[in-house]
Amino acid sequence: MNPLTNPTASGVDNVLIYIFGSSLLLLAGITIVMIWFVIRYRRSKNPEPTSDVEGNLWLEITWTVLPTLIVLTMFWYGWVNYLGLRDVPEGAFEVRATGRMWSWQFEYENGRTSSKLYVPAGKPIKVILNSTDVLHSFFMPAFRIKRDTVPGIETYVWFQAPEVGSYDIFCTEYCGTGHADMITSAEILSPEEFTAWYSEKTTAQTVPRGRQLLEEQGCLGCHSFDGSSSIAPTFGKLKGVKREISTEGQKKEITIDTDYLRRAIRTPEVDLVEGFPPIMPAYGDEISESDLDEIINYLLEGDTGPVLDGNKLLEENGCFGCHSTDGSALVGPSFKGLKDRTTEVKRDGTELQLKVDADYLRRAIRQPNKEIVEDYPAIMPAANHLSDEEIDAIIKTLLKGADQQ
Amino acid sequence: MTESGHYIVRFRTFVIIWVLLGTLTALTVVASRIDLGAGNIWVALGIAATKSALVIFFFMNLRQESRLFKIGLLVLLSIVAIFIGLTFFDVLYR
Amino acid sequence: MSHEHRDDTGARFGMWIFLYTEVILFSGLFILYAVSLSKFPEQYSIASHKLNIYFGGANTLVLLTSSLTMAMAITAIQRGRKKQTLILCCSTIGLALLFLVNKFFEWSAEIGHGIYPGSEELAAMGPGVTNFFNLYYFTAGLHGIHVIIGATLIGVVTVLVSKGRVNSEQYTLLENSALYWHLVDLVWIFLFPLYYLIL
Amino acid sequence: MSETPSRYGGFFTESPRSGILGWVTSTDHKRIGLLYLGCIVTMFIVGAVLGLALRLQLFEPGTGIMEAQTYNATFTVHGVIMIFLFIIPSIPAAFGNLLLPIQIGARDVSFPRVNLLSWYCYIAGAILAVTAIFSGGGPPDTGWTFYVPFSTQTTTNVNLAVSAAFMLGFSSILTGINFVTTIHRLRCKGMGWGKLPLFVWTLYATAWIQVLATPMIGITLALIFVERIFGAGLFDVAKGGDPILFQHLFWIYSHPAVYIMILPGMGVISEIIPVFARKPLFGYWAMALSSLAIAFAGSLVWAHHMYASGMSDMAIMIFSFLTFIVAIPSAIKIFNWVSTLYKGSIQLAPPMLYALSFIFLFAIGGLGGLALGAAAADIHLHDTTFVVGHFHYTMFGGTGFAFFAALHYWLPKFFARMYNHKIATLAWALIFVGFNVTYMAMQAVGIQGMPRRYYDYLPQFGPLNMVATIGSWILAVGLIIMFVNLWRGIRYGTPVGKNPWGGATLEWEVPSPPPMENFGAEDPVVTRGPYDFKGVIADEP
Ligand code: HEA
Ligand code: HEA
Ligand code: HEC
Ligand code: CUA
Ligand SMILES: [Cu+2]
Repeated sequence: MNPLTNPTASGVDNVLIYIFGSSLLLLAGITIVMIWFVIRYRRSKNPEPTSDVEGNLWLEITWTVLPTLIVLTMFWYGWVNYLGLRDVPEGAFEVRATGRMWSWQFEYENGRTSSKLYVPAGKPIKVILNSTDVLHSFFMPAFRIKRDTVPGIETYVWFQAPEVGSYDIFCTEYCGTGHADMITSAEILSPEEFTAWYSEKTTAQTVPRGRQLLEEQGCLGCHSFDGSSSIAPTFGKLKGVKREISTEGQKKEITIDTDYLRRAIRTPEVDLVEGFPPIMPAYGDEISESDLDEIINYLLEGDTGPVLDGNKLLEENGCFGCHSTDGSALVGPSFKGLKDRTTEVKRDGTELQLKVDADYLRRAIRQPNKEIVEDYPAIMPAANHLSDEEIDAIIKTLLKGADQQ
Repeated sequence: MTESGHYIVRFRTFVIIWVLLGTLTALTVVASRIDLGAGNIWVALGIAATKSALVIFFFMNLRQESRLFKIGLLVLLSIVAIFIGLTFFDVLYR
Repeated sequence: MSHEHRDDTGARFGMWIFLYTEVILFSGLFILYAVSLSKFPEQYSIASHKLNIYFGGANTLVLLTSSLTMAMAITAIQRGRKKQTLILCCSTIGLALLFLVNKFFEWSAEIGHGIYPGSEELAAMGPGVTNFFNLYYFTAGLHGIHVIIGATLIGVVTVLVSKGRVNSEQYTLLENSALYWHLVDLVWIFLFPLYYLIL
Repeated sequence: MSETPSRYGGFFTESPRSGILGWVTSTDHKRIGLLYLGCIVTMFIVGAVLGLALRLQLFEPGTGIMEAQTYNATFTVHGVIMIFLFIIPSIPAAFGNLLLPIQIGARDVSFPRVNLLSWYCYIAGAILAVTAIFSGGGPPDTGWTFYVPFSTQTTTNVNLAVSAAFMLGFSSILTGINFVTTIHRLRCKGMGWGKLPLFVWTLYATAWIQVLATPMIGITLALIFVERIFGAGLFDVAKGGDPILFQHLFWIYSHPAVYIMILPGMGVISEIIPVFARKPLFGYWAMALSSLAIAFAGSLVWAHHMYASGMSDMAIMIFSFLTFIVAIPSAIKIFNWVSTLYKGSIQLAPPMLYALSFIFLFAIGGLGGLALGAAAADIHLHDTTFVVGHFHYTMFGGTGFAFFAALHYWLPKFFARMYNHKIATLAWALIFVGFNVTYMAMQAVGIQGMPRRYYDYLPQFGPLNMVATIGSWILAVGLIIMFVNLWRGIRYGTPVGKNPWGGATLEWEVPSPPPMENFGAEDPVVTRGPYDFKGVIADEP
């Protein structure tokens, strides 16, 4: 490969070529001489040996000194190129990779996380490695780089991708049942694609559809959520809020409800809120009925904070490393059909039959080794790093039925 | 005299060694109460090495054994030193 | 069998080689110790102060003395003094027991203070201290096992001496168990300053 | 073996006790050697069948005959059996015991009872290992390397497995002590250091490694055991420990252990090549001293297994340098063996075939080791199937072939019967071809980046894996033919005299099978060198 574009691979390849090449020569030499001797001096032609030399000092010295020189060059070349794997060029883009049983998580400087490694082409990338449980190893054969992830100790690798593409990432330090499945990939994007990906909103926290629509439709150009109401009334949790309005010049007080909001959006000129100019455009057919429902729902309930995407959480926290969604048993029981399952668990040595419900799931995730599902090993790590909200979201998804991308 | 030419060591020799060992023990305790910085550990090890030499050469009678035994001990000590020393090339430079 | 080939030097040499293996066994723990000491010098010194130097010192003297009695036992048997040999061997075993009793009280006291592997109080003292005590318990425990083995060995030889099977003509067994016992002493000679006396 | 002892005579019949008891309480080095040999061959077959199962699983991508967990347990047990129960004791404990005393003109080893004890430790270790497979939380799944923290967390039966390895280490230590003492103390008259057969020299070097390195695995395994039971956290960073330190302790033993495996094999080759070339071994002293050099330098290079572990770069430089230094004495040996053939009178009998293929296969394995020793190259190759190929080439192609060579060379001595040479040659050819197909393919797929210890792999690694699996079948057929032929040979083969090959070392001067105590009433006196073939005539078949 062109050294300018894949520097780590070309350094290692040079060493491999040098050592394998000279080894091949040596091997061929030794084998040919050996076979030649065996044929030339076979007993049928040479019933007695024609020499009884017991040694030769000069020969011994020769074949001590020559191999020494050869291996010293091998050592030196290997070492120098190894240094190339360690010296990260200035200005490398940094990503943190965490290995855990049995999946990878990548975290970027802006807080974004992903289960595949997304990086731009043509730029040196430094991957800082860590582990939450046992040893793993980060191996990208295409770039000839490899380093163990050690719990409690930080290590790193670096590489630079020549062009857009997708490359395998393996775990090469044996780490238990799922070791061979601890595979992901590096998605090398063009710089533009990467910038776009990088600045997308962080993954697990999605903005509710209603809020998204408010932004898309430009509502927030006039309305605010922070209580300021210079142009238009502020949004917030509007359910049950009283309003002074005038309908065809007649003033009255109403309580905000769905019907009112529907009218206020579809035909704003009908009901005008006191103290504001009648400038809101009518959203007749621009908004579909279902979108309108989303918006109304959102306006009534207010900003309840970001909604968590349970599926994303499951993926990012490595749950799919051990649990499938298609009913096949991996290391742990499958998530398929979890909601109407009765599991048999062992608690403190006694066997119980439990109906799967939110409480059970919460226990199964928070303290997985208290109740062990029959026929499964007690190896599930406790998800202590997840907040209550995240657990709630996961449970909701599990009860609805998770789907794996 | 035993088969391999050993002479019998007198009780007195052993008692003298024992007194020396006791003194060295006291010495190492005293030395540890003086602050020598990193020197402390080396002083402690030095005294311990002296004590072991006394035990090995007198109590264990290495003095009277053939050269083979002594070379063996030397090999052992160098191997131990290598094991510890080479490990430090990793630990110190990490 | 017919050719009872006797080679006392060979037997002693074999014993010495066996002792080499014991030294390597402990050297594994000394590697761990040396690495941790260089990583946590302050914490090691703090932790070391929690060990009771009187117990340690006393045990050092006990072991040194037992080594003395064992060395003297060989002189005694060489001179053919069976009774003296028996007395010296028994004193060695007595001192070994004293060492163990001492150790028992020392450990009880420490465990009473909540210092034992895996305890929460230990965890609260930080990684360096935890590591010190983990290593201390493991190393001293392994040494304790060696004390027990050594004492048992000497016990067996004592019986053989009293039966006359080990005598002034044939006493390699006594010599070899003495060698083993001295090794137990040697290990302690290093354990004592390394664990009790770090400033 | 005990059924019809009268068939053979010699030490088979002269025993104070008869029957099984005469064997398991015997302190005779030849009987202990044969006990070892029986157990070791059994363990090899068990381990090899597991190896075949591994290859079957890898025949094509996807879940084949095993689930992930089964595969993990299988390669762990395969590795543990092959390393601790087969290859480490293979040549030293079996052939060392059978031959060492005879070759130096002694009647037995220095401590015959310790020798028997060592065999019992081996048996205890074997029983523990087998129990570990069938009890507790299931067979261990840590790999033979037992790396922490995984080995302290897994629920499988690691406790018993490490106890087994501990026991086997103890057995190995006792053998080592015995051999060092024996070689120093019991050489017969005239047997100076310059007259020792090379096999004895290599056993001597090996015995020192066994003594000085094995305790380190003892303490390491003991630490795992304690860690699993008390959970002290000696290798846990949060508790002041260091997981990488575990790897140091492990490899301080386990690297020298690879020289415990190969050195005696080299000794066997150094015995066989001169005999079948009827020429003195070229460079006797270079061969003897290079054995010691390998043993010593081999103790300095352990961390070359840890280039990717997060170790310091400084250490990588030092250990890479030292690794290349160990290659030099091995190279010296290769060149001397080849030179021994020069102007000889070469007979391609079965032992010689194995010996010559040893040179070829060990050279491939060793040269692959050079690629692994170079820091940059190892970063790519580490923990791929290239490493698996490398160590099968050195262990199986090296020591394994030396073991087969020794079987073909010395079994006629101890059973006084000869196997069929034609069938032996056929078996050799199948093994040689199958071996190369299997492990060349494995090395090649490793260079492409296939990680080891994978029960399932990406489709791009498919074709070479299939080739490797097919190679393993050829290998299996060859091995079965070889074992059957040897078995038939020692039972029903044509009787042979005391020196069928025309060897000049002492074992060929005593009757076949050798009597108890080896040398009648008179102690032997040696006047000539071990490879001085003048006047030595092979028995007519
Ligand atoms: C019998 C066993 C045996 C032997 C003899 C060797 C011999 C050598 N080994 Fe190997 N090795 C193993 C068994 C063995 N090895 C095992 C079991 C593992 C893996 C363990 C695990 O992870 O599970 C391993 C792994 C291993 C690694 C770690 C790989 C990794 O995990 O990343 C390395 C790295 O340096 C290495 C190097 C070497 C070298 C340099 C030699 C040298 O001694 C080789 C010397 C021989 C030669 C050089 C060839 C002969 C000479 C010539 C043909 C003449 C010409 C030569 C020159 C001019 C130099 N070995
Ligand atoms: C001396 C040591 C030795 C030997 C001889 C072998 C022999 C074989 N090994 Fe093994 N192997 C190891 C030592 C050895 N191995 C070690 C240490 C590991 C590492 C484990 C780890 O990662 O922890 C390993 C790992 C290992 C792996 C890698 C697992 C992985 O990382 O995913 C594989 C995969 O193919 C493999 C395959 C084989 C095969 C096919 C054989 C074949 O050569 C076997 C050939 C034999 C047969 C096919 C059977 C023949 C049948 C008979 C002899 C029966 C005869 C019966 C009668 C006469 C009644 N071995
Ligand atoms: C290391 C593998 C592993 C990981 C990672 C893992 N699990 Fe598990 N899980 C298991 C195993 C094994 C079981 C069954 C044993 C038990 O009950 O602990 C299990 C059981 C469960 C159960 C109970 C299922 C039932 O059928 O009763 C739930 C729910 C669950 N896991 C959720 C999760 C979630 C959510 C995550 C991610 C945050 C996760 N798991 C991550 C291995 C894992
Ligand atoms: Cu993670 Cu292997
Ligand atoms: Cu190695």
